[in-house]
Amino acid sequence: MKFGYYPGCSIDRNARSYHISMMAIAERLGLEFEEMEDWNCCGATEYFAINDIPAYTLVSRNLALASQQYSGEKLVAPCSACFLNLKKTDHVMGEYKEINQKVNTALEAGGLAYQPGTVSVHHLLEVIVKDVGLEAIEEQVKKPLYELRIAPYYGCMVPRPADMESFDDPEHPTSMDKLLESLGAIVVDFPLKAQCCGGHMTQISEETALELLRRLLKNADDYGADMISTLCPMCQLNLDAYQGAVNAHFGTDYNIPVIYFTQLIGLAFGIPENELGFGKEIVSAKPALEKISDEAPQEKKRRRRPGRRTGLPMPSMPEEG
Amino acid sequence: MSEQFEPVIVGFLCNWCSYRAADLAGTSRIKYAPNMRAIRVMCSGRVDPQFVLKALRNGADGVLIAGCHPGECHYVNGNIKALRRYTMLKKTLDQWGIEEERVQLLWASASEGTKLAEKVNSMTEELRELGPLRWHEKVLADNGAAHVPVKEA
Amino acid sequence: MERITIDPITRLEGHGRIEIFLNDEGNVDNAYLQIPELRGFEQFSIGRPAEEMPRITNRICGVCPEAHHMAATKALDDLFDMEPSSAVKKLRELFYSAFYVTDHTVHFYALGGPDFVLGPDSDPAKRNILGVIHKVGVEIGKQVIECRKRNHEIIKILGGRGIHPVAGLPGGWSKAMTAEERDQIEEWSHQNVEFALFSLDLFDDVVLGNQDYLDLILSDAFTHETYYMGTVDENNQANFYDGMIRVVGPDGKELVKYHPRDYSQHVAERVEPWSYLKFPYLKDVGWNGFVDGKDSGVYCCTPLSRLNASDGLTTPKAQEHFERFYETLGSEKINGRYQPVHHRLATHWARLIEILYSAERMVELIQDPEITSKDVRPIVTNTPNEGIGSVEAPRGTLTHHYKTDENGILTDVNLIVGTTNNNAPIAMSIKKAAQGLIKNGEVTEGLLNMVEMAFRNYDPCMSCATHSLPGQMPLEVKIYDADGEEIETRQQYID
Amino acid sequence: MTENGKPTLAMYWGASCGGCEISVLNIHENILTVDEIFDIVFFPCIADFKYKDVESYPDNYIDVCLFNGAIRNSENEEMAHLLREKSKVLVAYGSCAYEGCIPALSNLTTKEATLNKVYIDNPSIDNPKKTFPQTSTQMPEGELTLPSFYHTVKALDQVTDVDYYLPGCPPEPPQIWAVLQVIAGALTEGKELPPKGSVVGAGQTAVCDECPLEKQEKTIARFYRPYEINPDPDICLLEQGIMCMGPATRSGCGALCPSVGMGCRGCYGPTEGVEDQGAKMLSAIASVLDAGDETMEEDELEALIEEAVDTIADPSGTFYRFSMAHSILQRVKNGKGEG
Amino acid sequence: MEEKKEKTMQKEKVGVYICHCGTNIAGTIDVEEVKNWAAKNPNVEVSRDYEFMCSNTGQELIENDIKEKGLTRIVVASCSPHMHEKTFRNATERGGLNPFLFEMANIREHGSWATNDKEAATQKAKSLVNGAIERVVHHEPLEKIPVEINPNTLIVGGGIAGITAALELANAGNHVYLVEREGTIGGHMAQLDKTFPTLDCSACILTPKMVDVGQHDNITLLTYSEVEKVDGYIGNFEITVRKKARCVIEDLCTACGICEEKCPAQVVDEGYGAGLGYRKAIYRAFPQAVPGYPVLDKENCIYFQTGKCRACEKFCPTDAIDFEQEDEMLNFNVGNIIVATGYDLFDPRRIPQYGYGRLENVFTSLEFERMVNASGPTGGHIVLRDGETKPEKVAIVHCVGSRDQNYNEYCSKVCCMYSLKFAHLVHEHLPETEVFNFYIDMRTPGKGYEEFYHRLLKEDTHFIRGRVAEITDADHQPGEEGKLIVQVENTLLGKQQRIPVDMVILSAGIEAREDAAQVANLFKMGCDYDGFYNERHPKLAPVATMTDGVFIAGACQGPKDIPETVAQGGAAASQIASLIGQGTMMMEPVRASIREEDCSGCRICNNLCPYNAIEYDEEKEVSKVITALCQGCGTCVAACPSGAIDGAHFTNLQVMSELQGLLWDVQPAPEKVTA
Repeated sequence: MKFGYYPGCSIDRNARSYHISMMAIAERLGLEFEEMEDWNCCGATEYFAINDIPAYTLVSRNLALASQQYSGEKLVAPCSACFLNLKKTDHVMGEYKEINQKVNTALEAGGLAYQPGTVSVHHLLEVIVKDVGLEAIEEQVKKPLYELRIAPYYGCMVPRPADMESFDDPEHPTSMDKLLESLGAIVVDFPLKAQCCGGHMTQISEETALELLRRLLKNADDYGADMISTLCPMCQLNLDAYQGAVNAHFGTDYNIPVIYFTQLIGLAFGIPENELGFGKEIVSAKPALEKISDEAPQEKKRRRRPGRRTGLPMPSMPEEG
Repeated sequence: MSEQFEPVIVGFLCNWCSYRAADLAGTSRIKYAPNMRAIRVMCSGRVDPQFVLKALRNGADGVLIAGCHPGECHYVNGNIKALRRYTMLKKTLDQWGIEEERVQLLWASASEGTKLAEKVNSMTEELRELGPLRWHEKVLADNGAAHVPVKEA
Repeated sequence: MERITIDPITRLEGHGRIEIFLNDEGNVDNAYLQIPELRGFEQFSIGRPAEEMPRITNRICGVCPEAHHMAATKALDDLFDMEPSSAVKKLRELFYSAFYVTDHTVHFYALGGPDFVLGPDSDPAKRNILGVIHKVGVEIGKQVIECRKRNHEIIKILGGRGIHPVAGLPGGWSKAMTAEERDQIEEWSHQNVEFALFSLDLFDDVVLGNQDYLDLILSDAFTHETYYMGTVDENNQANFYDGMIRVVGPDGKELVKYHPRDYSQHVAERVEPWSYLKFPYLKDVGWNGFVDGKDSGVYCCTPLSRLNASDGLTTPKAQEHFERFYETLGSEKINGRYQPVHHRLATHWARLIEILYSAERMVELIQDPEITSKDVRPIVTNTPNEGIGSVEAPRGTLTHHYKTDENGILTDVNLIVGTTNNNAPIAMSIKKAAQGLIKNGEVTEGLLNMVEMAFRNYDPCMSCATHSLPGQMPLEVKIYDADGEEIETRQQYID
Repeated sequence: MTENGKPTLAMYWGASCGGCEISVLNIHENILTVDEIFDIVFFPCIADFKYKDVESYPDNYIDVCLFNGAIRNSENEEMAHLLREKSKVLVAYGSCAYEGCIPALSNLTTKEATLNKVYIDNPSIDNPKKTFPQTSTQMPEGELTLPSFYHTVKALDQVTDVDYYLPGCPPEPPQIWAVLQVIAGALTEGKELPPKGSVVGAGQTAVCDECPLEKQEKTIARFYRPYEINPDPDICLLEQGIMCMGPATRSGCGALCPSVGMGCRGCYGPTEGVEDQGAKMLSAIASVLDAGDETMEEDELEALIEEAVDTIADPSGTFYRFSMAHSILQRVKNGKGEG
Repeated sequence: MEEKKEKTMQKEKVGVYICHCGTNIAGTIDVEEVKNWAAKNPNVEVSRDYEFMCSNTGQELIENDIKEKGLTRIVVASCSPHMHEKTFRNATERGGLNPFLFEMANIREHGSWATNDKEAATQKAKSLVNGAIERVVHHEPLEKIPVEINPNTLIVGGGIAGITAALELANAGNHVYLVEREGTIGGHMAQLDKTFPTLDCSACILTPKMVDVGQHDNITLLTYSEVEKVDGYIGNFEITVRKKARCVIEDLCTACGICEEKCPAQVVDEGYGAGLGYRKAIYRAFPQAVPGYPVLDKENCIYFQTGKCRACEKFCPTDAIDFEQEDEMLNFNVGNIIVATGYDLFDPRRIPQYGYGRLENVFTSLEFERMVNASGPTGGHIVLRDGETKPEKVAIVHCVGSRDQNYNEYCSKVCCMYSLKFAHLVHEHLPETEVFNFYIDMRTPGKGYEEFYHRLLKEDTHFIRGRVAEITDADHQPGEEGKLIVQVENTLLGKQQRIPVDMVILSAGIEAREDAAQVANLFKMGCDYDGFYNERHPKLAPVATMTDGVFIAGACQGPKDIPETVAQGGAAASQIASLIGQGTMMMEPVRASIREEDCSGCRICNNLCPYNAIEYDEEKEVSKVITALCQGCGTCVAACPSGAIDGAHFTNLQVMSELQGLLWDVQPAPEKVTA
């Protein structure tokens, strides 16, 4: 499968391991990523708050280029912010004539133009879960991640907002859960899975950012997660790099590695850790990885129906019946 | 009124859904193009293709056939027959060079006043684009068949 | 300059008008045959399903619908690449022969005949089939009617309808013949043979027996030396249903023999602004205007030309008359072939010989055990593309040429019909006849009728010829110099 | 009437094929009776009367004029008017005069297209100067004129007033004979004529009424081209998926075509009270198409119906094979008739 | 077209009446102008305008003109025929004309209300009026068609609506077939504990009625049964019912309940028990079930799954168990039908952030009803999922799945009230426990409802105005540990709040039954966008449907509380009772008929009729319409290739004339042939 590829600024800086692991598993999954030429920054999370027209223009330039460079291939962005900005812009351009007009006038100056709907934007996770499919993943699994307890963290951007065709439930996404299960890992219920990591709040109001991070770490810890799996350079950076700061600020001692889901896939595929960018994380994944056992755990005990005669039955969940 | 061309649309509305939809549009004071003139039929399945042709022949610029949604027909499946006839008629009219925008089919339930109003608006727009059909003037009148006087004996 | 108009020319199928220009001496300067009508089949057939052509193109002509039906059906055989079974071929030829008998009969008795039976200058009000009947007697008249009746009945039995038959299908025929029908048709076929012989006798008495007519036939006014076209079998004997197209020159030498598929390499059509009917000519010779002779591509395609183009007929009685025909008209035999007869009025005689041939052919076919085969409607699976079909229509070689898309929807249609072939020679005959007959401004109805006789012998079918119609005409102003050379043309559309 | 007191008969052709004339000859021996009853005063196909003769007749001189052929050019229309003036009873004889017939298929295309096809874009043409026939041409000896051609083929009653319609392409001889007898009866014995404007020499119901084939309830999954299947000769062709215009076509022919395994093509025109034969047949066929039902999703439904409809090649040319000139819209808007 | 010629010969005297409808029409349309213009039409004898045509004086105008001016046709241009066609037909009739010699032009809904452009509106009005005039000229007098009414009635659904209707009709001496899908009648109401606002016990008021039904001589009760097929038409429907095998021989069963006792298969009771309690594989939904005999549920029966057990059979004292029992088909005829199939509860699993199914102590309203019910699984004790712990704090979340664009836009109407009831019941059972009600708006329309709300306010319930964003067990503040946290924006305080509680009750909304569409097809009814059945008229015919003889009652028509449901059940019953009383009913004469002399017997129409109203006469070789079966849709009329079928009141001539009338300003002058 061939895809257009919009790497985004962070990918070969703080998110090297994301990039490396992504490319490593790409071969195994027969994915081909053709990097876009002459792409520019997506404006990240702030620019839209500051001045939207230039922001949309910034993003539209990428879309315009994409529409020239690719013939029908989907455009993939691994970074949540990039993904959301590209998708949102395409959506907004379609919805609001006047924005579309202004933006295109601006693009014209650069001899470009963008017709909303011509580029279809997708997040890497979506591509792997939808286009590749869990069956294909399972086939490749050589070293299942048995007994490794993982908290799947989606962040606030990937499945949102609801009014744009989203590939997962905006409030309670489950695609990464299923993916990790197919890798043999134990997926912990992680209620905050779709909540904010603070984004650039670390730069604006560290207080706020740290609190948000604390909640995420605490919740993961409460559920006994050995690690958090993420799909966004920003989230990874915040949770990983600021974990120390959180501990210092709140007197806690969280020690939860934050790993890209692509790295975990690679791991399960039996790709050596060093080829997956392990070791670049600040909170080391080593101790967690040591928990991986070769034995499949015995059937997860189902908390649905308490055996105790006095107890009341839990309602069955949709996937069960 | 403005100088722009005002197409005349004949609407065949089924008694149970579409005609009520038009009633609802009115009752809810939805303003829409006054270009459609409605004829009430009991069911879209009553619409004889002859009606459509007759409308076009008699000066209409377009015809809108509207019925209940499939599965919601008051007469079970009259609208399915309407759809079959419409599909066949469309194929024929295409051979006759009559643009597909001129004869359209719409499913509008009694609660879809807005949908009906929007359709009339959009159709009116499309017909403005296409310009008048006015069969008798534009197609038949100027056909070299003007009356030729009888030869002098 | 005085001018004489004959409008409409009568006792032909369709519309025609003759314009004769006299010079100051009252002699004919020029004469034109104008065809004021066309209908446009080539264009409006496009978009129709090819298999409908046998049932559309037969409406080109209600006098010879069977010919168009058959040419179209054969074009479908070719289009769908479906070689008909021998049973189908025989069934079709039987049907076709019955048609020949009745068609020629109509012409001889209703269209051409009256001129001879009643005389060229008899009362025009009587000069028609009914007049003929009164002259020769109701009994004979009834025979003529009987002949038409039984053969139209055969056409109806085999083709579905007496006029505009419907049975033709690619590689097949929609209906097989029952045993009872066979017996009935066999009886009728024998009656046809009798009737043909009777008609030839009648021709002997009324025409050959009358020195004036003989002179008229042999007169120069009704003589042209042109090329002759006809369809022949592998032994160069005439066949009307199928075969190769053979063209012989005025000297009787074979110019070319080609498969109907190659028609466009040998025949081309010219356009004159004063007639809707095109003028075909032989490409192998080229167009040199409305003139006789070896160097003029003008050819004719009639019963006469079919005999001229063939080495003989396959049935015994007809062959006898074939030889008698040439002997009587003084044609010598050069290496086994009679020299062509150029006397146009002899066409009437040739026509009667063709009736006899067709009648005998019917007897042969109806007695063939295969004729009642039930297996005549094959299922077609081939993808169509292009097809050409040709038969000898009574009025000349008839060619249908179709192209379709892969669904068999027609994308291109070309038709060269019998009479069109003869457009040029007819025009020439009329001019020559007019010049030969009208002198010093003396013009009588009888004379003018004799001018009409000049085209009538061709049995022209303008209905056929005028199958195409150009809708609104563009206006064109042509300016000629003293010699009638066109020096300038201005053209524009008018609505 | 002529001096001898015999009623006068004329037969003329507009844009036609001559089949109608032949159909009259096909009343066979009865032609003699016709000859006894009538004096023929105009009949170009078989008799030597010229236009000038007709022009010289007093008005209503012709008792019965059988006008066949469509109105295709100015000459046809002139003759229609001339013969109307000269005739007491004007009969639109045959499908062409009645409803346009095959020549009216020309209303599915345009003049330019036809012109170009016949004289330019044609495998056997030799016309380097792109000459087209002219309504007027100056020849050295004088001017030659041709009639001007119409854009739209018309039926006789679309240019002049018609007393009766005798449908069929061509009408079937028994019907013709019957009609001639009625007219003769009226002219010679003062019998009553049918009301003006009525269709004579045909039935009131559709061809199915006369059709010998066995009929069942109709649900048709798809249509076949006549060469695609070998139908059971005893069962309704329509039910076997072979297009047959019988249900929408006036009876009178005796269902000849279905009897030889060929679907009716509709030459007798619409039945009593139907204005547009094609539209009616279209509606009937679409109604019995067994494609899609109310339980289906809309797009699935539409797809199925499209598919079934597409098995009918060339709806216009099929449903309007003979009745184009008399159809409600009469002609196409532009040259898309090629389908 | 022949027809047309004769028709227009004799000139009709048409009376045209343009209604102002106050300013509703006159405000936009130049009524004067239209009136005068219409007067010019050669067929028009009188042309008037009037303030309110539907008023008595308006109608008298028509009556008098008919009498005095000898009008033969009437056209009223006013509102939609769905509004007043009957009114004016009656006026026409009183004037002495056949009511069908009247035609209505809808210049209000389709005219004045649909545009502000006065010029255009007036032009359109002219067209519509002209269309009506040209049409009415060709109208023919028609007589209504009488149909015998079979006095028996079919009622589908044994909830409180069906029960009420059944008793009403049966008590009036008519026979009723009551068909219920489940093993017992009672429906949702039987699951409820108390009923708002009076708080009387649901069972106490329902079960007596259930017993009445069970014992009534005029009621044939068919439980565990479903309607398979409905043929025929008002007055005479042919019904086919599938009586599912319950593996219990009803005549032998004494409803002693031993089988239930002995059955070893323990099953979560998803039906009556709302998934909160357990039942056996052979069971009665509840002790007061009517009829009393149990149903064997094959999916969960050990014998049917493994081929062993048969415990029930062994222990049954009357040998009433029959494992071989098969479904039974019953056929009977009825004159009318009431559909009262009720509703489904919105499934909160569709809102994952509310955690239902994930978070133990999140309950649905029905679960709570069962829990708080003395005969329920906890014996009426309010406890957490563990079956022991009493909640200290309870959250009640309103509008779950209602008033929400992601799910259902409509208001489910009953949730506010039962949520209040819940709050009260919690206070009643656990005086110490704190209750929070999260609402968007408090909707308490109804007798004694608002008062009930005030009572709750006094009971110290915390009312928090705001839609709950999420319910989570992810604590990150002191005091949140081990609690469920309700995240909500308190729109009165205008701030985000996190409220830790022990138990959450989701007040789920009311939805149309899953299979509503199929059922609608079965009875030839229409469904609205949300799947609820369409009533014939939203205001004036709330329990009738588009199909004569088919009525609806209760929540299957839209969310309702018990009083409304009961009222509808009664209403439907009384409408049917009056039909039965009349004995015959007059049907609209808008029907198709085939002209034998023009029918060629092509049989195109034979399969088209959805009501099988067309039959083929082998003898005459023509097709025929069975008038009583025909509903007048006109499909066959449009299909008949030889125009041999007439659709009364919608003939080709009438429609084509209306058409030409409508197009008066754009169509060619009538074609003259140059003679």
